[in-house]
Formats: sequence, C-alpha cells, structure tokens
Amino acid sequence: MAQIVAAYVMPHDPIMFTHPEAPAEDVRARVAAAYGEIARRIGALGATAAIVVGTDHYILFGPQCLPQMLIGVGDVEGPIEKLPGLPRGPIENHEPMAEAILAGGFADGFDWTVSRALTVDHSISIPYQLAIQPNSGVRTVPIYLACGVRPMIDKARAFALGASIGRAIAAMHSDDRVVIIGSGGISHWVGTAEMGTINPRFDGMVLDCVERNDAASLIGLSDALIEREAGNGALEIRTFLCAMGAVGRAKGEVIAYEPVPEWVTGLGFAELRAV
Amino acid sequence: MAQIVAAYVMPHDPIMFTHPEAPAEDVRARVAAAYGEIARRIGALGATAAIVVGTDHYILFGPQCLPQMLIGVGDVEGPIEKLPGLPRGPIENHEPMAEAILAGGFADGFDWTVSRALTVDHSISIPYQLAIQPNSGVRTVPIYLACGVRPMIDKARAFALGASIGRAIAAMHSDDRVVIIGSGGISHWVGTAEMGTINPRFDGMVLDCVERNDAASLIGLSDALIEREAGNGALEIRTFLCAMGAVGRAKGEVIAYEPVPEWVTGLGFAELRAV
Amino acid sequence: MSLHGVEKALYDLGVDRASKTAFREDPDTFLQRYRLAPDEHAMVASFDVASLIALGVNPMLTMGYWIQVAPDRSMRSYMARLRAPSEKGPA
Amino acid sequence: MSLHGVEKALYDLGVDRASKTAFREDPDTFLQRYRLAPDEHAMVASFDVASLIALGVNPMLTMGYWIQVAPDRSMRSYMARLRAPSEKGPA
Ligand SMILES: [Fe+3]
Ligand SMILES: [Fe+3]
Repeated sequence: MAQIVAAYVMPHDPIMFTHPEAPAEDVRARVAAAYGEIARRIGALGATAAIVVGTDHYILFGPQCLPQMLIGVGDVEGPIEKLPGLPRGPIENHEPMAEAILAGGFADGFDWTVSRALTVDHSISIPYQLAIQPNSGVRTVPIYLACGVRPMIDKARAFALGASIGRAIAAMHSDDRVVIIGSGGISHWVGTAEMGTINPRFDGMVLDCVERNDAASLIGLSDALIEREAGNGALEIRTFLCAMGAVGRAKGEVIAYEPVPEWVTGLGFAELRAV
Repeated sequence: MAQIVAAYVMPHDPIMFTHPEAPAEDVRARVAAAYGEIARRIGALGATAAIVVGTDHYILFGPQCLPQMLIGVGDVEGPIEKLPGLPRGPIENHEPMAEAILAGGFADGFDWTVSRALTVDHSISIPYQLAIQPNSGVRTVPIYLACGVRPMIDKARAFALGASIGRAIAAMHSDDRVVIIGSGGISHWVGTAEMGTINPRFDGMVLDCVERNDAASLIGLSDALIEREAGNGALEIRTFLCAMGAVGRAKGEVIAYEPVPEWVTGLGFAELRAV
Repeated sequence: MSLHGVEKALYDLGVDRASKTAFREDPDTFLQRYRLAPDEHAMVASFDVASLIALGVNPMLTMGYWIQVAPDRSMRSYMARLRAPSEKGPA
Repeated sequence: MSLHGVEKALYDLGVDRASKTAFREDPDTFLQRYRLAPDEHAMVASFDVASLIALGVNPMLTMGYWIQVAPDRSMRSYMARLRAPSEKGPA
C-alpha cells in the first residue's frame, strides 16, 4: 500500500534566483543547506513520489478563471518564468497517483479543477528543482491552492483537502512512498509598500505550529491578522495546512529558519515525519 | 426576500446562427416562437435576475485549467465566437447575487472557480440574447458546468449545486425575482461521425423528466448510456439538473420540441414554475 | 504517447491567433512546441481527425481545429474525412 | 468603476506578449480594450501603483505589470513610486 512518509514546508522565493548574491555568504549557505538537507531526507526515505502544493501569484490563472484547488494530471513542465538558475523543462507526473487523488477528492466532495497540460510557476519549480529533482526517479504531482488572489481557499478546507489526499494515497494499491511539500511563506509582503519587512516572531509561531503538528492554531489565524502581521505572502501558509492534513499523525522538526531582508522573506523549513 | 420563480431549459445551438435558413420555414418559426415564449414568460413573471447555466466546449477553458463549476462575479461580456446575428457586447452582471451564490456555495462545501472578467461563449449568449435581453433590466449571473470535457461534473453534484444556489437566493435580503436557465442538449453529436443524428425518443424521455420535475431519473442515466443514445452533446443535461435543483418544488410544462437534422440537434424547451 | 500534448496543440490551434498563424506558416515547426509522438504529430499535421478521435481526443477539439486551420474548413469536408478511411493506413 | 477591468488589463500586461507590445506602442489605444473609468485608465497609463493598490488592485498585479512594461522596470523604482505621493494628486 502507498503511504505518505513525510511532509515538508519550505519557501519558494524567486529573489533567491534573481539576486542570488544579495545576502551575506553564511546566510546563503544556510539556506542552500536547508534545501539540500530536505533533498537528502527525501532520498533517505526512499520516496518514489512527491506532491508539491504551490500557490497562485496571478500569473498562471487570470481574472477569467480563478480556481480554489487545481491538480496536474498529465503533462507538466515549468517554470513559466525566466529565472536564472531555474531552467524550464518537463516534470514527470505521477499520473496514477494524481488520478487517485482526483477521484478520491470528487468522492469526498472536493471540486478539483484539473490541468491536463500544466506549466507551473516558481512555487512548484523551486521546491521541485531544489528538493525533489536531486533524487532520481521521484515522480511529481503538482497542486495549486488559491492563496494569493481572492477568493482564497478557506484554511480549514485546505486542511480537509490534505486529509482527502492522504486517504486517496492510503487506498492506492502501489508501493509508493510519498512526500508532500507545502510551498510558501512565511512572512513577506509582495508588491506592497511594506515589502522587505519580515516578522520573525510570527514566523517562529508558524514553525512551532508545524513542529507540534498543530493545524488548529494555524486554521484559527484570520487572514486579516496574517496580512497585518506577516504580509499578503504569508497567506500562503494554506499550503502548509494541506500538507499537514495529508500526513496526519507525525513528528515535527524545524530544519532551518532565516529572515533574509535582501530576499524580502522569512524563510522557514520544517519536516513532519509520519509516525 | 429574493426567490426563484421559474426554471427553464433550452438549447444553445450555434448552427441556428451559422445556417439560419437551413430548416424548413415552419420549423424555424416554431423554434423562434419557443425562445420568444420563454422571453415573454420571463417578462410576465417580473424577473429581475437570470442565472444562466452554460457548458464548456473546450473553447473558454483549455487543458491547462478545466473547472468543474465556475461563476462569473464581475465583468461579463460575449459571446467569444463570431456568430452572425449574435453580436458581442457587455452583459450586466448581478454582482450581489453572484457573490451570495459564491459565499453560500463555499459554506455548503462547493469549491467554485471564480471569474472576475468572463467572456462567455454561445452557451450563455444564445439564451441571454434570445430569452433574457428582450426584457430590459434583468441582470444576469453566468455559470459554467463541466459537461463536455472530462472530468465532467457528477450529475448528482450538479443537482446539489443547484440546491445550494436556491438556498443562497432564498437567503438574500432583496426583492429579486429570479429565473434560472439550464442551457444545452438535448440529443446531438458534436464533432463525431454520428453528427446529424437525433434521438427524439431520448429527448422525449428527458423532457418528460423535466416536466415531472424528476431529477432522480436524470441523475440515474449513466454517461455511457447518454453518449450512446443521444451523443456527447447530450451530456449537457447536467445544466438541466442544476436548474431543477435550484427551483425546487415546481410545476413543469414542455413548451416545445423540434428535432432539426439541419441543425444537428433535438431542440427541447420546458418550464418549471416554482410552486 | 501523450494525449494531453495533442489536446493542448489542438486547443491552441482552435482558439489562439498566434498559434493558428504559426501553424499555417509551418505546421511541422509549430508542432515541435508540443511533446508529441511521431504518429501523433503526423495525425495533427495531416488532419487525420478519425485517428485523433480514435486516440481519445475530444471531438470538440478535432472539429474546432478543423474549422480554424484545415485547408478546406467546411463541416462537410470534416464529416467526409471523419467517415473515410485514413489516408495513412487502414480505416 | 470596474476593479475587475483594471485587474484584467494589468494581468494581460503582466503575462501576455501581444498585450505588452501593444501597450508599449500606444498605451491609450491599448487600454481602450478594457472598460475602465477615466481615472482608472489614467492610473494604469501613468503607473500610479499606489493609487491602484488603494483602489483594491492585487499588489501582485501592480508589481507584475511594473516589471513587464514600466519605463524603469526595477523594483527599486517600483518601491519609490509606491511610497511617493501620486504625481496626479495628494498621497
Ligand atoms: Fe509565493
Ligand atoms: Fe453545447
């Protein structure tokens, strides 16, 4: 039987690629080490599949069609952006797993929007290229949640969707070992006058919730509070909730945290190992 | 309090516009009269708002993003196609009603995809221009259900979505009198070798279900049976189910039926008057 | 191998002006943008709509791209092609 | 009057090549494709990102269109414009 062996949360900061040398050398080294450590753990766990939960940035989906939740079942490639060091290329989709999640979601009452030919953005490509691709043979399932454009997905719904994903995986008749990545956050302001501000206290609170596998506290945060304290970019913690819902009972560990003003983001990395 | 006063089903056959003079004159007259009669009834009911449930045709939504259910809340215009006699123009959106349906749907567990700037196709524009626009002051809410591209929306789900729409309208603090139109069908084959075939027996059975307000029998039809008996275009009866779910208890009446080989479609028109 | 790639190509040819222009100028170069198997590439380039539908392509897409970019865009010729044996092999 | 129209225009300018080209050639003509109030039209044409955000436009869109089509596309100038009083009126 297939199983989710771990969930990870990590950022997807494009400025790491447009301005790679902006922060001090030791900061850069620690961030690179965090991605490398997660890549290493994914390999050590013998993962065969990775679900990456990304976030819309008003790039892939325009005002004509704004989905709450989308799953890529079919051709996947990306990223759509030209970012130095993040080459565009195909991403091998685990189609049977994506179909299983889709069918399970419909049965559970989730109205998945489906992509048969998805060009992902940096929110999928950065975790993919830094943490998954270094391990050969791991197939990917890309998912998008509405985190940046109203109406954003309800946080409890994001968690429940994760639980549906977890059930669908558990019901698969395969030997797949699956990791799920919540991609985004933590504190950052995108495109607003506060851009460059970071709130390490808020970020620490979020990482503590992840480490304690305490979804309820994150669900309890209002969007107004999140935006005020940690910026519109912090609304992306919905992806963390989805990953937490999927992994279920798990032991948490914060892997790294770096507040990097040059990259306008509080960069948080954590693991939830299934128990 | 707002209320749904009637539901209608009607076709959206573009060949009526590309080849208007193909059928015999009396056939054309009866089809025109059916649209005219529904326009007249919508006016006589004092409708202030119309919800039009259309269907995707692999035109508006491509393989990169295939929603199950989409609602237009904001700017609406169309049609996107160049069809003689169906001019492109703005469609006034009933934004408060669309927002109410959206919020009610989220609360009911429906994951609406949202459009803030929607250019509709002929499945919305034909009912709009023939049955709604003749009545001035009626604002529109456009909705799309996945009827033509896999994964199609589950038929019971389409009906339940209609019920959610009905509850949202009933909870609105306005005097709106609302009609809902299920746009599509009935028997027609689109793009396949059977194109031009019509199945009046199947069509009669569907219209009978509408007239008796018997959603369960329509929900019970498998897609395989529908496609075999009445073509891929008949999968659009999902929009009928949505309208039936919205109107609730109602008295039905078949208004017209014309099997028109020249227009490759069995054209069915019916009313469900709320009781 | 990739039904998805074929559907993406046909969708683009049905709705996107720049794609239609590029295809009309040089079908083979245009189709290289998509990850198509050689037989899929040939079916699209030769308007073998019967084989495309047999492959599983949505008939709304085969009809749409025919109407937009086929040499003879009429529905009559589309139906004839659909019902005729493939030019490239048995029916 | 239509926040939606503004967001559609900014989205197209952020992601669509043909829209970017048309806007660079003639912003006013390009913006007439959208149903914008005169003040909205002026905000977009003059890159008044502070007023656009005050209007309710998603800041990802104001940043995206700035990076794609503003005269000085740097983030530094975007931030300066965002924090400065509007050129057209009070801050
Ligand atoms: Fe992001
Ligand atoms: Fe249709």
